[in-house]
Formats: sequence, structure tokens, C-alpha cells
Amino acid sequence: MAEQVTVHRPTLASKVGAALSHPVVFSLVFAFALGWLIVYLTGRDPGFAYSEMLNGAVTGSGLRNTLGRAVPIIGMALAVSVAFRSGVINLGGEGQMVVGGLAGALVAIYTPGPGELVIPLAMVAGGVAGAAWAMLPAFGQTRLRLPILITSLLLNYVARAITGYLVRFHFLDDSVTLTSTRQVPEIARMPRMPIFGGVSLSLALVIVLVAVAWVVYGRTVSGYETQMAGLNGRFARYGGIQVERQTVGVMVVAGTIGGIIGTHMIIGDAYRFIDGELVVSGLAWTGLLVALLAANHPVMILVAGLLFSGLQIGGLAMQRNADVSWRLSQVLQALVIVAVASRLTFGWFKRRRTGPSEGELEPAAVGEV
Amino acid sequence: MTPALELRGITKRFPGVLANDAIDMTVRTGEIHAVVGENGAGKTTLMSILFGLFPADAGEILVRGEPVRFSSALDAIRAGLGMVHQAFRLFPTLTVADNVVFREEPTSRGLIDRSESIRRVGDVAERYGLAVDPTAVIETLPVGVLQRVEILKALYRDAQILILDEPTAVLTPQERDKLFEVIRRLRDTGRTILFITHKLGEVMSLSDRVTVLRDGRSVADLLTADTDPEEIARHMTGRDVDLDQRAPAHQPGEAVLEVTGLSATGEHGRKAFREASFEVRSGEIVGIAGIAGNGQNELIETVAGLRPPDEGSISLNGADITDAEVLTRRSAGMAYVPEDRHGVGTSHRASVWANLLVGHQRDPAFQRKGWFDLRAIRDHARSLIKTYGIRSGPIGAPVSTLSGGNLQKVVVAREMSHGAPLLIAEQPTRGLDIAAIEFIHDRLVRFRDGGGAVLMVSAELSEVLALSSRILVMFDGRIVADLDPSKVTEAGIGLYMTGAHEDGPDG
Amino acid sequence: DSGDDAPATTAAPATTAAPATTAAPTTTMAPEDPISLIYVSPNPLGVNNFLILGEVGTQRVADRRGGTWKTFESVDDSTRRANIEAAIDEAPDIVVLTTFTLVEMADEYSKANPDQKFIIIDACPDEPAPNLHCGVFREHEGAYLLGVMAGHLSEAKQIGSVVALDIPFFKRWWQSFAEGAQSVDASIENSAVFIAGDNPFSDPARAKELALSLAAQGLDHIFAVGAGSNGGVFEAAEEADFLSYGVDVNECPSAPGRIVDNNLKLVDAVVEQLIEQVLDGTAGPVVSFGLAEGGTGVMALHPDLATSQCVIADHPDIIEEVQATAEGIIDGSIVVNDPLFG
Amino acid sequence: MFEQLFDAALLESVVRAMVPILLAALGGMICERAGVFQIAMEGMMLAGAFAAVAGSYLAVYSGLGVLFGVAAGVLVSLMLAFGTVSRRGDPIVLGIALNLMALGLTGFLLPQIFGVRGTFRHERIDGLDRLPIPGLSDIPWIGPVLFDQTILGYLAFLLVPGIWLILFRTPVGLRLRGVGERPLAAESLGVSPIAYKYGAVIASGVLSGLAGAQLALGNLVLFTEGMSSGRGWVAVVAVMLGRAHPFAVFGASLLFAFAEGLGFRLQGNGLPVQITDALPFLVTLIALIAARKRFARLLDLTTGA
Ligand SMILES: Nc1ncnc2c1ncn2[C@@H]1O[C@H](COP(=O)(O)OP(=O)(O)OP(=O)(O)O)[C@@H](O)[C@H]1O
Ligand SMILES: Nc1ncnc2c1ncn2[C@@H]1O[C@H](COP(=O)(O)OP(=O)(O)OP(=O)(O)O)[C@@H](O)[C@H]1O
Ligand SMILES: [Mg+2]
Ligand SMILES: [Mg+2]
Repeated sequence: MAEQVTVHRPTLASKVGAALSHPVVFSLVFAFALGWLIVYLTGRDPGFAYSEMLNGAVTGSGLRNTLGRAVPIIGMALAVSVAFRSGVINLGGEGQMVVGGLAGALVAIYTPGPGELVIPLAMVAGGVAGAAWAMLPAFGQTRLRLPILITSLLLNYVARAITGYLVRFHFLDDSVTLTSTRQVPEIARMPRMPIFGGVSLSLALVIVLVAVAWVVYGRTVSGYETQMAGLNGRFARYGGIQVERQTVGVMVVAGTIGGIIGTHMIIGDAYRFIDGELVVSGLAWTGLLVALLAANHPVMILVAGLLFSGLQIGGLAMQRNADVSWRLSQVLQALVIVAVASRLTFGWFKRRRTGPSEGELEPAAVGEV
Repeated sequence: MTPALELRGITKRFPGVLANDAIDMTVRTGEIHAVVGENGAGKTTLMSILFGLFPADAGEILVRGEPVRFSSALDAIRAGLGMVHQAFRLFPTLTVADNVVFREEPTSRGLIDRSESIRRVGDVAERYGLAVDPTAVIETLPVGVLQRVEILKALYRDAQILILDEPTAVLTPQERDKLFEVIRRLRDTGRTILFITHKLGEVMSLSDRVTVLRDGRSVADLLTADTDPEEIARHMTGRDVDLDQRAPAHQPGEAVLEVTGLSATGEHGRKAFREASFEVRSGEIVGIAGIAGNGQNELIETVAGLRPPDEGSISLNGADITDAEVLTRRSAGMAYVPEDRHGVGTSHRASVWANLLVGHQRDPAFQRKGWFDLRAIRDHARSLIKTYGIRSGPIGAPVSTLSGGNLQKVVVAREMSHGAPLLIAEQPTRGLDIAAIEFIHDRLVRFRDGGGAVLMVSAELSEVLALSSRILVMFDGRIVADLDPSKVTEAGIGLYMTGAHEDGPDG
Repeated sequence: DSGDDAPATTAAPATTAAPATTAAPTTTMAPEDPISLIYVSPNPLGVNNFLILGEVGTQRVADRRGGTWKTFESVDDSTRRANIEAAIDEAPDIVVLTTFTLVEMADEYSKANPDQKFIIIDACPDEPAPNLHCGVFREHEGAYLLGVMAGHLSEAKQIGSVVALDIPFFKRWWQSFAEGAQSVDASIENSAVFIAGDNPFSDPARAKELALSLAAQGLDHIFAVGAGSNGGVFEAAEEADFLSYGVDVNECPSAPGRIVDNNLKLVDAVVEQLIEQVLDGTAGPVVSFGLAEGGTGVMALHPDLATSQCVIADHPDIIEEVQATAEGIIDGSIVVNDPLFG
Repeated sequence: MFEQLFDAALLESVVRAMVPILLAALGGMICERAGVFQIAMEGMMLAGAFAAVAGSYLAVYSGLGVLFGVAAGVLVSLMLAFGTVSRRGDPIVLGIALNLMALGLTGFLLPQIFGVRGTFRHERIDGLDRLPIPGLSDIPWIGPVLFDQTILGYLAFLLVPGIWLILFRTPVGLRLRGVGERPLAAESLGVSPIAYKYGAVIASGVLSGLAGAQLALGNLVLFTEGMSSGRGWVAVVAVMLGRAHPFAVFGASLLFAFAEGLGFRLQGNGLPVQITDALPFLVTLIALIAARKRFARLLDLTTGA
């Protein structure tokens, strides 16, 4: 992937330089170059490792899996970005996903009726539950002045405990050896689309969500108002934007998306709610990183989400075939974000000698409009 | 005799701006040397270089004939320089003593010797007649005292050359006079003072010599005794300037804003202001004068809907808006230019158009059922930029790329463009240069003459006097006077501002 | 502790024919084509002896028969799917899946890919497809024997278990352990605590704290049912002076004098045997391995006991009791309840 | 019931759980005082734990392990300092990314260096010995709890008043607090905010590295992937809850560790693991609500206002 930028461009060095001067492009090149070095130092062939990674991510069942895993990643990234864009640091995506996932699972399992009815109902239930869970930290901030950053994080653990308890003591399927609910009946499972060997319909759903977000941010009053609140709360208040209500609002939206994604993970992927499964996957955190890389831009989230999903699925292939641990993909993801956040660019290296001049940098934005 | 300070060919380039362009300047020992120039002329930049806060791209500095190279403020301090910054540089939660001794702390066995630092600070304060309590915490002190603390900091370090960047911008006339006394006393002890100001009157009354900067260049070096304000202004702007003040027109109409018995609570749970009652009629400018921290800001915030009132009522054009939300107030006809244009009036990282829209994002002209009419919004932004002569790049660029003056124009343009009958303007010209001030004053007057009502808060008494139809003075959270500008002087207002007239308000 | 010294292959408990050795005569049926095997684990192998042994068994067959083997380590649900699908893409002779975590996918993918042969170890769907073969264990039998030891050795008459997860499956360890102890002395009290958290199978820190808190309550025999977390229990045993029990392999050398015995689970042997049977076309749908089949066991009955560093080696009288109990279980005169199915 | 729950062993377990949290939290607190929002302690601690085990294994000497742990913590802290201080990057973004990087890199290096996966235990790894103070450690209850610590345990306790003294009574402390409060003011008096911020972040790298060393060589003698398991985040909460005051941060760390220890104990008494697991976080939430009076500065920091 890194090479594409530099090698496949048959154009002048200046064009390469221009591409490199884009911070995200540079950060990708930077991360993959460091990754190359790491693999090289461990005595493996980095070129082979990367080509296995690429192959594993985009060929055969790899492509379907990349697209499949992109669904929750993009979804959770969108949920996070909705909050970040309006200045709400919501680290509670995991909890919102878990709570929504259980609610959606229960509805899907216990509601009789045709799939056309049960599936949307489960999604709604998941969304509502996620939203309700997200409102706790939201009100904690607006009413009690407790930072969402910290309460939403702490509530992740609580969400996991509550759902675990409910499954263990109330909805346990004792025919299996896991702490798990019953299976979602065939009829209530998310259908698959006949593309790339069967990709969950949820992919279409997240694409729609992305499009909605894009339109809302670009063309609506609400989109404008949330972004103003995110950029400068005092300014927003002065402009008649009710920042407190906004905070609750975006948390509700974020929680809803989180809950829907949690539900998708059950009715479209695992088919049962297994205690802890949604947490160990780390999807909420991957989503967070994707949102950061995409600077909270919906369309960029789509791209970055596919990239990170491909990195993860390709990382497995790399481990399978090139004997390089999938942990390397984790390192690459982190490196990209570190480089972007540190605003490393090609230009920075060139200007290094003179040093950054005073006032060169505005504080970095969590979400730039 | 070697000059205290010599600058030769100082050049400083910021991305896109040549802030200082080969500036030469000589400051003689024991003189008060004024530095003047429009906004962005490069005064602060020059002083910052002189004080080691950032390096010059070219040029050299000589202190008492010795070439010096400062890589940090510390070097400058060690060379005997002291600087009082335009925006105070104090630690709000620390005591006066801690602020003063910072980095030069007296210690015993590695620990800060508190009683010793209090004693030393008290000593210095006494020696130069700067009345300050060393144990007071900064955030509890009024601005006038803060200024003294800043000067104390320099004197504690035994500064021989003192740089003051716009020290009078926030002072009452009384405080200003006290400051001038201190400055003269310091000169008499052989110290050298560099003094930046926009107020030509101060230049004339205080300085011995004046350097004028324009567009990063030093364009004149004059003996104060040999010049006059018109000449200085001509050097500053490169053209003739009419410094005469405009006489206010006087044909007030209906009451637009009525405030009765209003009180509200401030940051630390204290009453910020009490029982404020006044009205603003169409066709008049009501000026509010007062030392910062006497409740003006909170009063305005309450009227603007950013702070909940404890009691009292506010009505706009006869409609009660006491508890109305900001947008309701705005659509009812209130416009508001806030004091803090960087933190409140604009959003640095948002685009120019987004900044020009705020407060009216829900106006039918710009949206239908929540969907923006982007064309209308852009056209509106472009027309404001044109009408108000805002120098900016594309309207999608972040507003942080604009200069301070243009930023203020963005705020003023936005607030005046919706035909609101009431304009609240807080410190509308603070820190702006003569041309920008002129522009904004002209706008305010035109607005008033068109039947608008203006409520203006300004620390600039000359501005209040020049523009207001009536002047309210606030002291300690109360409106203590309602004055006719044609019958009072700056000094007279100043007395009310310091509470000297506590028992005899005539309003 | 990579399992290469796992006792299972060298010999099995004297009571039965060792499965590995029965399957061993490969020389007689050397295959024409080199075989290919892919082993998919649901979690990183880490120090999870169970998962490692599965790999060892797979590797051993491939080496012996001449062929290739690969291990695909998964991390979570969707990577499990990705790995199984990648394995199917490669169309090896057999895809070997382990643990109950993968049982549903085994069912799903075996039905969707009737031409691909699968093995699932540790659990079995209700109606396995003809191309899916299950190997399951009767872990409760070994745990029961450990309980018998604890029943004799415990002075406090309080025993307990530190268990990875609060799931029904692990009752086969901690409940059967208690049952064995109570068969010796009905007054013995039992408690079980669970590691849970993000890393139940490799969180020695939590395991250690839990074990210490049990010890503080007076327990003197603690069964470590936490795979990679067990190290924490053993460290606690050294600090707080109690005796412990390990799982899957002989863990005694990691804390000599502190570990009484282990509930051996001879996964490598079972995997090996099943693979051979599938390759030869002799495998049934479900094969259950317990004491009788040599799929589970304890070091007390193992030929390597003398060098095992297990505490039980110093108690020949108890070993006799255990031997008798084991024989009773094998011949059916002693019935150990399976906690999973009532 | 009460006697079953509260005994010296519980207190020992509480102190054991507290020491790493406290060490990391003290570092976070120094950063907070210097105006750097620090949420990378989780990664620093993990890197520290890994390096500590590596060092101790190499030299068969715990001293080198501690040194390695510190070095690893400092390495991560330098990346954070560069990003946030020199490049003015978002500390939240960088913190989260660095945490992930530490997780990925230690997980990657573990099999590369030691040829094992998941957990590395080896008799060559020299653990930190407990150093009972003669006499004092024999005092019932308090003795084994307080006076039978590893060197890092004692250090953690001593650092609480030590850092208090430095912060509030020495020139360095005054300057650090000044830098955190008004960097421009500090700079104009010749105190470099960049230097102090770097110093604070590096100090927290040292302390988090020590926390990792204590975790991997003191509390246990092994390394497991992700073994910091949320302790760094707990330290972040402790800094907030303790409003960046050494004694209050100590109290917050103690509270959390106590709830955790009690949770383990309650499980032994029959409470479901799901409830006992959530206990420390619930207790922390309740404490936050109780101490909510003013998180204003923090709110400003975290809401982009
Ligand atoms: N840190 C900075 N980064 C970029 N440009 C700067 C910076 N500081 C000042 N400038 C630019 O340098 C020029 C001179 O600014 P300076 O602040 O010195 O003006 P000034 O004379 O002090 O103005 P004022 O009267 O408003 O205080 C301006 O054009 C300004 O935009
Ligand atoms: N960090 C910065 N990066 C880029 N430009 C800056 C920065 N800080 C200030 N400037 C520019 O410097 C100029 C002057 O800045 P400054 O804040 O001194 O405004 P000003 O014009 O002096 O108004 P005021 O004194 O009222 O704040 C403006 O053009 C502003 O855009
Ligand atoms: Mg200036
Ligand atoms: Mg200025």
C-alpha cells in the first residue's frame, strides 16, 4: 500500500512530493516504512509480509471478510465521530455497543414473526438501548459536570458486567458451554447481499448512515450547529446553540449507532450474544482510531474504515502465510495515528533544521470543519 | 553617552507577513520612549524580539553598547530588561509574591522561603510606591493592581530598561495617572522606559521621544517636544487623519431595551451585579463605563442571554425576554458584539462563512425546514465581506487566517447586518488601530442615526464620551451614575468608576 | 512448557491401551500423497496448553505421514470466521478446529462445505454433518480424582477453584473436583471464584489475587482452572502456603512442592488419533475420551510420576486410593456425574 | 461475614493492587500540573512491564529489569512529549494511539524475543524481593501491609509526600505549576514551558515504567500480553478524582484498589463475578459524583470548549 503512492505514479517527483506533503498520506508511508523496518529486523521478508497482507485483505474470502469487518469499524467510527464533531469525547462506544447488542439480540431471539419485522425491530431495540446507555454520561456531564470522557469509559466496564450478569442468570442457553444467549433464529438474522460472496446487508446500512452524516454535516442547520459546538463551545452558546442539549443529542445519536452496530454484530455475525465477545474484539477502539484518522469526516471514515479492516484481516493472512504476527497490524494502525496526530509531514522533516516558528500551529482539532 | 538600547536592522518574518522590516531604533538612557503604530505594525513583535521571546531573522541588539544575543527571556532579564505584556502574564491561582519571585525564588535548604519572598516583594513595592499585598491571590485582584504586579516583577529583577506594551488599555484615568507617576519616578531613578500605546495623548504627555512603526518599518523617530499628534498620526497611517471627535446626534425615540431590577451571580458564586435598571431608546447610544470586574461584563451577558438572571426583567421592544433563549432574543432584534472576539465572537477553526452566519442559522432566509440554502448563505457572506471591506481569503478558509482588525470586522458585520433594532457592543474597538476604530465608530453612528439603539461598554473613556448619548457608570456591581456626556470630563467619570462618588449618584 | 514433554504420547495410564500408540503404526499405511492439515484456534495459543497441545497433535501427524500443517490463530469472532474461511479456501485434507467456542461455526461451515473434512475437538453439535468429526473429553473424571486427593489431604476441610470463566463447561472441573473431595469427606466445603475480565485465560495477576483471597479465607487446596492464568495461582501457593492443582499438562515443575497433581487432558493424543482415523476413513461422528480411553488422566497414575515433581508422589497411600477410584470409574462401579448434562 | 471480609490479607492485596496504580497516577498528576493531559499511562506501564521482564531475564537481576522498565516508559513518554508539546498534537488522540502501540508492539516482540506467546515465565526472571523492615514488619496488621514491600512499593509511598513537597514547596514545583497554569507567563520570566512539559511527561514515563516493573516483577514475576489491563486508565481516573493533588490522588488510588480487593473477596463469598468485577468502577463513579464540585478545567479540556 505504501509503495503505491511512490512507485505506481509514473509522474514527476514533484507530484510524489505533493502527495507526501499530505499529512495522512505521509503518515501511512511513515507507518508502513517503520513496519517494514520492524519486520526486516525480525529476519522476515517485509515485502512478502505486506503482499500477503494485501492479498489476504482483498482476494477470495478475504475481501468478504474485510468488508464484513468494516461494517462495525465504520459504524463505531461514525458513532464516535458524531460525538467528537460536536466536542463530546465519548469513549463509551464499547458499552453502548454491548448494551445495544444484548437488547437487539433479545428482541431478535424472543420476538416471533417474519424477518422483515423482527430484524428492524431488533435494530430499533438495539439503537434505543444504546442511546439510553449513552444518555447516562451525557446527563452526567450536563447535570453533574462529570466529564463524559471519564464516565463513558468507566461505564464500559459496568455495561459489560450488567450484560454479562443478565446473560448468565436470565438468558443463559444451557445447551452450550458458553455464557451465551440462545441462537438468533434463522429467520431473524441479517440477510446477506449477493455480492463478493455474501456480504451482510448491514454494509449497505452503514453506507447509508455515512451518507446521511455527510449530508447532515454539509447541508443542515443541525449539522452546522453541532460542528460549531464542537469547535468552540462559548462561541456556539453565543450563537444561540444550546450546547448542553446538543451534548445529550449527539450522545443519543452516537449511542443509537453504537447500539445498532452491536445488534448487527449479533444478528448479522455471531448469531448469539456471548459475554465478552464484543469487548475482546476491540472494534469500538478500532472505530475510534478510524474516526481520528479520518478527522471525523464521514466519507473519509468509509475509506479509513476499509483500510483498517483490511489491515486487520490482512494481518491475519500475513500471520498465516508469512509468519509475521497480526500484532504488526495493530502497531501499524497506532503508528499511522501517532504520525497524523503529531502532524508529521514531509515538510516537517525538511524544515526541521530551522525549527517550528512560534504560532505556526493552531492546537490540533479533534474535528476540523 | 552610550544609549541604553540600540536596535539595528531587526527583521522578522512570519509565514506570509514581514512583521519587522530592518528596524533601527535608539533608546537613550533615562528617557521615556514611546513606540506607536497601527495594529499589526510590528510593535509587539519588535518588543518580543528585544525581550528574547523569539529570535530575529536578522539584525542586532546592543544593550549599553554591548551586542547581545538573547535566546530566551531569561537572557534579556539578566541583561537588565523587564517587560510588561499587553495581555498580563500572571498566574491566577498563585499569590502576588509567588508571581513576582517566580524563577528568582529565595530558598532555604532547597525549599522556597516564603516569608523571605513576601518580605522582599513588600520591600520593592514600598520603595517604588506600588501598593500591593504580597499575600493576595492574583485572581482576586483588580486590573490596576495586576498592572502593578507586572511592574513589580520587572523591578524585583532590578530591570534597568522597562518595556510596557499598551499598559493603559485597561486602566481608569486615575489608575493611568498613578501609573504615569510610577513611570516618571522610575525614569528619575535612571531607568529607561519603552512604552507602546495607541493613544497619542499619552504619547504627548508622558514620553520624551517617539518612534513610529508602519508596516513593520520604522518610519519616524521624533522628539516629543518637537511634534504634535497630527504629525504622529500622519506617520502612522501615511495619510492625514482627522482626530476631531464627532459630536453625538440626539433624537432618541421609543425605548427598545428596558432592564428593571436585574441581578445575577458571577463566577465564584458572588453577586456580579445588583438591581440594574435602565433603558436604551432608539436613536441613542448608551455607554457603560467602569473598571473591568465591576459587573459590566456579567450585566451584558445576562442581557444577551448567556447568563441566567437571579431576579429582575428584561424586555425588548416591549416583549419580555428575561428567560428567552439566545436565538429568540436574536430574532426579537438583539445583536451583540462580545468583548472577547477570539473566544466568544468567532470560532477560529470554523470558516469565514460559518462565522458570518452564527446566530442566524435558523433564519428563514438561510434555511427551510432545517435544510440550508447554501447559496443564500454564501451570497450573504460575500456581500458582508464587500460592504465591510473585510480582508480575507476564500470564504471557506478558517477565520484564524484573518488579522485582529478584520476579525473584529467580521463580528461587527455579522451583528449589524440583520437590521436588529438593538446592538450591544462590548469593547468594540479594543486593541484596534486608528483606522479600524474610525471605521467602527462610523458604523455605530450610522446605525444610531438610522434609528438603532446601541448599548456600548467600553473601557476607553474617550470613546464613551465621544459616542454616547448617556453614560452609565458601574461600580461594585451597581449602576452608580447616569451622566450627560456633554457635562462631564474623563476625570469626572473616573471618580465614579472608583467609587469616590458612592454617596451621590445622580441617576 | 510448550507441551513437548507432555506425558500422553510416551505412554498412557496403565489401565488402557494408549490411543497414540494404537494409531502409531503409520508405516504400514504410508499414504501416496503428502497430507495437508490446518489447525484453527479460536484464540491466540499463548500459554494455553490446551490450544498448544492441539497444534502439537496436528503437527505430529503431518510430520509422521509426511505433509504440511499450518496453524491459524484467531482473536475474536470475525477473525475466527476469516481464518476458517481462509482454511477452507486452501482445501486441506482436514481442517482441525478446537474448543467449544468454534462448535457452532464447525457446524455451519461443515454443512456449507460438504466436500471439506473437519474435526472439532472439545464439543460437538447436536447433529454433526457426515464430514464433521468430534472429539470430546470427560474432563470431570480427572477432576474427580484430583478431588479425591484433596479430600484426603485437606486439613482445613475447605477447598476451592480459581476458574477462568463462569460458564457451564468449567463445572466439569470445579464441581467434579468438589464432588471427588466430598466423596472422601462429605463435610468438605467448596468455593469457586472466576477470573473473568478481558483475558480470563491469561491473566495471572487476577488469578493470583483471587487465589490469595481464597487462601485468606482458610482454604488449603485450590484447583487452578485458568490455563495461562494458572501461574498466578501457583505463585500465590508459594506465598500463602497452600496446595494447588493444575490442568491439561503436568504443571508441577513450575512450582515444585506446591502442586499436588494435574487434570491431564491429552489433547495431542486425541487430535492425533482423530486425524488418523479421519484420514483412514474409520472415524465415527463423535468420539468421547475419558480415563478409559486415555484421553484424560492424572500424574498420580502416570509412569513419569517419579520425575513429575508433583506433591502426590510423596503420598503412595493416596495414590492407591486414586488408583482404585480410577478403576471404579473405568469399570462403571463409580459414576462421576457430568455437570454439563445434569 | 465482616471478619471474613476484612483481614490483613485483604489489606495486603489492596496495597499490592494500589502500588502500580499509584505510581502511574503520580506521573499523570505531574503532567496534569504541567498542563499536559496524560492518558498514555496504560501503554507506558505495559511497555515498562515488558522491558522490565526482558531486562531482568537478560541479567538475571531485577535491578536491570527496573532500569529497562523505566527506559521503556521514557521511550513512550518521549513520543507523547514530542507529539503533544513539540507538535501540539491532541493529547487524547496520541494517548489512545500510544496505548494501542504498546499493546501491539509488546505482543509482537514477545514471541520474537522470547519465543513464547501470551505469557512469559522463566526462572531467570529475577523478581523484586520484598524487603521487610525489621521490627516494623512484625506489627500485627499494619506490619505486613505497609512494611513488607518491594523497593518500588516503598518508593511509591515515599513519593506521595515527596512529590507534594516538590510541587508545593520548591522552586521547581512552583515553576512547573506556573507552566501548567500560564505557559506564556512562565516563558516571559525565562522558564521554558517546553522544557518543563517535557520534564513532566518524561517523569510520568519514569513513574509508569516503574509501575510496569512493579506489576511484572513485584506483584507477579512474569509478563502477559496486555497485563496492564486497564490500570493506566484507572490511574487517569485517580488523577481526576484526586484533582491532581498528591494526597488526594493517593486516596483515589487506594479507593479503587480497595474496591478491587474487596471484589475478589466478595466473590469468594458468593457474589457473582459480574458484580464484583464492576465494583471498582462503580465505586469510582460514585466517588466522582460525590466529588464533582468542580471539574471545570477538565471539562474545558475534554469538551473542546
Ligand atoms: N505569532 C505570530 N505568527 C504569525 N504572525 C504573527 C505572529 N505575531 C504577529 N504576527 C504578525 O506580525 C505582524 C505584526 O504583529 P504585532 O503583533 O507585532 O503588531 P502590533 O504592532 O503589536 O499590533 P497591535 O497594535 O495590534 O498590538 C502582524 O501582521 C501579525 O499578523
Ligand atoms: N498562533 C497564530 N498563528 C497564526 N497567526 C496568528 C497566531 N496568533 C496570532 N496570529 C495572527 O497575528 C495577528 C495579530 O494577532 P493578535 O492576537 O495580536 O491580534 P491583534 O490584531 O493584535 O488583536 P488583539 O490585540 O485584539 O488580540 C493576527 O493576524 C493573527 O491572525
Ligand atoms: Mg501588539
Ligand atoms: Mg495585538
